[in-house]
Amino acid sequence: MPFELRIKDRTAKVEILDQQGSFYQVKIGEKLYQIDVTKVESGVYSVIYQGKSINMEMIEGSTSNTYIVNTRSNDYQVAIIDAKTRYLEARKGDHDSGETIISSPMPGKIVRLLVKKGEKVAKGDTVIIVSAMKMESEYKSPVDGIIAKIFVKADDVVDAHQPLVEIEPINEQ
Amino acid sequence: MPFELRIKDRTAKVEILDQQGSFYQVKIGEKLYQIDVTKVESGVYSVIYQGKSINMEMIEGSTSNTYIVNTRSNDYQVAIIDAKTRYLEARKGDHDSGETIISSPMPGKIVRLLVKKGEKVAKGDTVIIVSAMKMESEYKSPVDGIIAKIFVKADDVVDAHQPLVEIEPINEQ
Amino acid sequence: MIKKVLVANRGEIAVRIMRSCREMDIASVAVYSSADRKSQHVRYANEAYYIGPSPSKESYLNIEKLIEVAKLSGADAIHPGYGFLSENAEFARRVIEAGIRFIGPTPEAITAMGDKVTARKIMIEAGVSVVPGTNENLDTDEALQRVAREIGYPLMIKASAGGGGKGMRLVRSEKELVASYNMAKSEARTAFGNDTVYIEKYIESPHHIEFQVLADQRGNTIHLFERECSVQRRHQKVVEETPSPLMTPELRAKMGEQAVAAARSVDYVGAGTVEFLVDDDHNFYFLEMNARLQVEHPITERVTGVDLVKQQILIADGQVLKIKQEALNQFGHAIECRIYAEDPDNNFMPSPGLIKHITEPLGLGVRTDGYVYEGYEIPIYYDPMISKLIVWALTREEAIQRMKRALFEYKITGVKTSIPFLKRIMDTPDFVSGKYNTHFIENNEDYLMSRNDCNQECEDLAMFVAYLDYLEKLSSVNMNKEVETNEASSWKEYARRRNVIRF
Amino acid sequence: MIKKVLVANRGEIAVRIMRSCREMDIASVAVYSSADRKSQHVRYANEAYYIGPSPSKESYLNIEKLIEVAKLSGADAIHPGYGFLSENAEFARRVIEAGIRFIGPTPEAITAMGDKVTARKIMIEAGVSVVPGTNENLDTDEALQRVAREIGYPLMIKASAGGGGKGMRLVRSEKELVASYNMAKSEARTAFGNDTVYIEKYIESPHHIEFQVLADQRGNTIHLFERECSVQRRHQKVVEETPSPLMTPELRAKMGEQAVAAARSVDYVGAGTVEFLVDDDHNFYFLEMNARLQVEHPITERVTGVDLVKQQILIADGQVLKIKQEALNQFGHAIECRIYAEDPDNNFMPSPGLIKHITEPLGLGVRTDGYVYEGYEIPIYYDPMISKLIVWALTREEAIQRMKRALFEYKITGVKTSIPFLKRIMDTPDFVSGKYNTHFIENNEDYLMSRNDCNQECEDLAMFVAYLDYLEKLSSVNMNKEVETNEASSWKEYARRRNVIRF
Repeated sequence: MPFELRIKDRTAKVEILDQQGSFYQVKIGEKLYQIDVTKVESGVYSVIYQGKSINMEMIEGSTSNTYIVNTRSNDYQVAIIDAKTRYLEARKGDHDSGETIISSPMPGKIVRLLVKKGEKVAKGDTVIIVSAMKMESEYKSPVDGIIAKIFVKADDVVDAHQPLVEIEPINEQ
Repeated sequence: MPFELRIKDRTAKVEILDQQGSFYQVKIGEKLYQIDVTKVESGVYSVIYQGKSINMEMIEGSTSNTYIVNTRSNDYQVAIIDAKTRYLEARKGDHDSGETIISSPMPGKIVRLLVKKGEKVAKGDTVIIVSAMKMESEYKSPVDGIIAKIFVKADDVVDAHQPLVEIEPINEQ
Repeated sequence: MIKKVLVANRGEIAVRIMRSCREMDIASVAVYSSADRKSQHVRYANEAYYIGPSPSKESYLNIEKLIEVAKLSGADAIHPGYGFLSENAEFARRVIEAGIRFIGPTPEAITAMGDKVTARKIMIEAGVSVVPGTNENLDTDEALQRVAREIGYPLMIKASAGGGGKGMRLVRSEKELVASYNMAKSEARTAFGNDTVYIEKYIESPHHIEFQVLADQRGNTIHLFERECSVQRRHQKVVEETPSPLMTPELRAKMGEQAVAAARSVDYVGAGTVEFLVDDDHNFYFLEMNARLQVEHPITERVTGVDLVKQQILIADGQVLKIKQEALNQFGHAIECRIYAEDPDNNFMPSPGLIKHITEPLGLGVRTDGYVYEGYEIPIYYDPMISKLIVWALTREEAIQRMKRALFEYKITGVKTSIPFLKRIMDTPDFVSGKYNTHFIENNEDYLMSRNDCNQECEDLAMFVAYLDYLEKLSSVNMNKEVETNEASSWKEYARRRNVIRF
Repeated sequence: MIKKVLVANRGEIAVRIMRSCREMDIASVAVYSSADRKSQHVRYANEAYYIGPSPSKESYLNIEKLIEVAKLSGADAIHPGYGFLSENAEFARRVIEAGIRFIGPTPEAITAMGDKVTARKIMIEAGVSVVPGTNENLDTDEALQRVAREIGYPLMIKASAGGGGKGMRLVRSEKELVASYNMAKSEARTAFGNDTVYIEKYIESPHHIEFQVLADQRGNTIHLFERECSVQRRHQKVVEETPSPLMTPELRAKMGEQAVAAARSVDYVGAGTVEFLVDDDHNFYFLEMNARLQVEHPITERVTGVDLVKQQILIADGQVLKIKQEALNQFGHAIECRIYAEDPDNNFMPSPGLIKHITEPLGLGVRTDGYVYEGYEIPIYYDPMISKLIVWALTREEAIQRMKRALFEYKITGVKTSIPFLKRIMDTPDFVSGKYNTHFIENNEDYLMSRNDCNQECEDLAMFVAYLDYLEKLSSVNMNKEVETNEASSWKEYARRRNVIRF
């Protein structure tokens, strides 16, 4: 059951050729590997490859087919590209000229909204200020546009990745 | 939805009278309690009762309705007596004069079987020797009887609570 | 003897104080806000009481409520920790009026040290060196030039009522002086409605070095040597160490003496810290005194062996300091790294959230003071510090190696942390050689930038393990429900086949 | 310099050695048996190789395989840890023949110290005090009585070929002597086919005190003071501390001198331990020398600041010992508790199994050397030690308080552990006062028995929390399937109602 995976810009097909206990013979892209992999804790794997001992932690991303893979020294974004993903990505392409949404990368509390619905904003204008852990962060508009929707109000507590403000870009052809 | 619970020899009815968030008003036996209980980790609860802060860990027993409750300083066996348990306990009563099973309280490896099927043993005779962690433990017959079944052989690796030998007691009326 | 201590704080410092209480057979009382019901300090304490909603001003800063809980629980002393109400003279006063011991200095000492201009005056009177400068308004260009020449260039012109960099002017030579002076005055007038400015010597590449002091109620005052705190980002300390690589026995003796003099000048009681700016020529200047326990106190504890929290409690209890200055020694070298929930690769954006997994470093010479645990959600309302990692070794070189080993072992997932950034600091040549000052981070941006060391092979392994985890997810019941394509059945087929291969 | 070390061991000691390797920028190679694929030492190492099935003799004792892996991985040194092959002269010889450095003493020294009678002879020659006694076969009752009188009562008659208590007789006075002697001889003849017996003074209530030594390849030999190891259960050490409460500066100087002499007498190289029996009158007698790192080495590391594993590696690398005897000091007090997977309330039955939950003690003065983690299953094939908990404080009194605090914080569930037993030791008056010997545990059975301190209120709380957890289980999907009575639907109804109440 081969599958395509993506890390950074690179996509590679992954296929298990053989398995004996924790020993796998795998083809990744065009390369053959013999890897010893075993799950040691919830989401944590011990990998032995060419004698080297590596610990990897799989943290589920925002969707069920993406991971942040953590090693002792680094972390990488990995996506599994299944039929569903391909479909969604194709669909997304159709809509690409649509709205821009500002969302919070972290949980926090809305300090101030600097715009109103229907207001015009220039690229780089501060739209909203969110506070978390005694620090205030300003979120700026990435485009010239018009405020289409505001999802929150001052003093709201928001989760990570929650949409805050939607901006309809102005096309200046 | 009241329930009966047992700790040591004591059985008490537990009933939630009211709940506001983590605050419970409960009747346990004849006593009324106001308790603040919240789950902090998997199976771990933080309890605040009359200002006192107590940590309790719930470890599932051998059956789904029994617990070993761990506090910082002690542990207690607690059983929830539901209809099923009552039924099983009633049924067990019928069979009580039946066989005696020697089982291993811990995982280990069978070192030696000192008995054969059909053999007569006296109370206190060593029946089987199990080793775990560089230490050998002798398991003795709790009754005078005849070896009815042997479930393991030398060098077998056994789990905790796995039956090893069944002894049919001899009734000497 | 004090029998029950209410800790008017949260997070790692609350747990750290309770640890010492426990070792003294003193009961500890936790207080908590709505966001903190599941916090470690609530779980660690003997008793715990709710004090209000999550925002600090409605809970941890609520003096009324804290004193009410102290009375209710029968606590005979209150430890304020650091931050929150720890340097609030009003709080100290109210606690004492309620007949409860305040584990800290007198309200008067807090007040004196809290106001920078007052503190500076007291220090001058006590013979403690302050940054050379003047408070007088200089009327003529001649007077200005004369004073500036006395102080020496470069110098700073500061607005007396100023703050936050406003009304400040750096002057490098006499020819800029008059123009800068007039601009600063005009800026001060506009900003604060008060054009009083004063001149201070500008310390070019200062070291931030502080001295720990302890003083009992009888006036016995000692110092426990220095802490080097020059690794700072936006005036926030990141790494501290002791001894300071800059220090000499002579300088230590001089600074220690002045630190003790500074504490004595305000009749200081308890544990406090005297902060100095030090230049490369070993000139040092009083900066401020922190009238409380510092975040970085553990490195002092490690090289002296003294439990500072225990000393605070004994002093508050009225006991005489048993430690003599001459008996104190710095044994070996200690370094502290502060672990924050923040993303060093994204402008140090705070990163609150759920701790999915945590592995603390252990073994020889490693101490961790933290408060989070697996499954704990770091709230958005308070400081992003997760823990402090303190290592000790016989030499500075070994201590750095040990810190690298400890950072390697430290694994926290679920939130972003400063651990990768701290690892890079330990590898930076200026840090390794001990030749650094408060400009360390800006001077070493190249070394401190994130480097991706994953080659294609390492990427391939990451993809494969993600693939395996995904397969496992797919074969679980819930996942099958989600994948509503005809792939689902072939997945089940595959899962079956995989089991066959496996055995 | 050594660049890569193969650690021929497992568990906590393997991880501990790798920690020091990492601090020296030396790569570490783990070896593992079938049972140990998921073990912490495999995950911690830079490299890991499979060496055979779970039983030790097919893996960790397989000399051939270990040397093969060392060559394959390019390791230039092997550290044997303790136990397994650490005191196997044949292994040391084979490693050296393969051109790999053995991190330990020479095969000759291992052989000499491995045989008790040889070791005793060497010690007598080196002027080290041994238990007074004789090796000669005594032919007449007169000779026997004369020698016995010289040695003094009580005394032990021991079979020369003996072991395990067989052929041993305790003699308290002259009137029992001849009869006991003859019985011992006859027992020895029956048991070993050799009736040679010898007489040794019986040390009535001995202390077990050992000295840590370090020796480089040039013959520089030092000691790092003593460890008091008298808290033993069936000759297994349970708690160790340093300094020993029994010790005086004079006794320490004398014993240290003899420990160094003992090491020198066999040209000892590396880290070793000389064990003594000491009586209440400060007479001491050589017991044996352990030609390896001891389990309890961390308490010495803590009071001296010396990383013993690093010293072992530097010595094996041929470097000259930089530490001078006169520069060494014991700073403060350290105590170690050994945490075993065993049930103290059930005759210390081993308790292997799955670690469900673990919380390690942290904070000031606490070190944990362990290897298990949440979700790890302790295998049945090896030693039941989970970890070592080491605390340090300025004084013995404070160290005991700190150990109690650390044991309070230490939570391991899934397996039974010795933690409750260790807590009771820390509360036992004989331990607290420091007046104990190797009979401590048998003399204090009353204090060391489990006590149930749960009153009805505490039982009620336990029942209520169990009830809540059970409710949650019931409302989960799986549980509903299991409960196939008509209760299930009312449970669903209840769960719905509960949600309504909640918000």
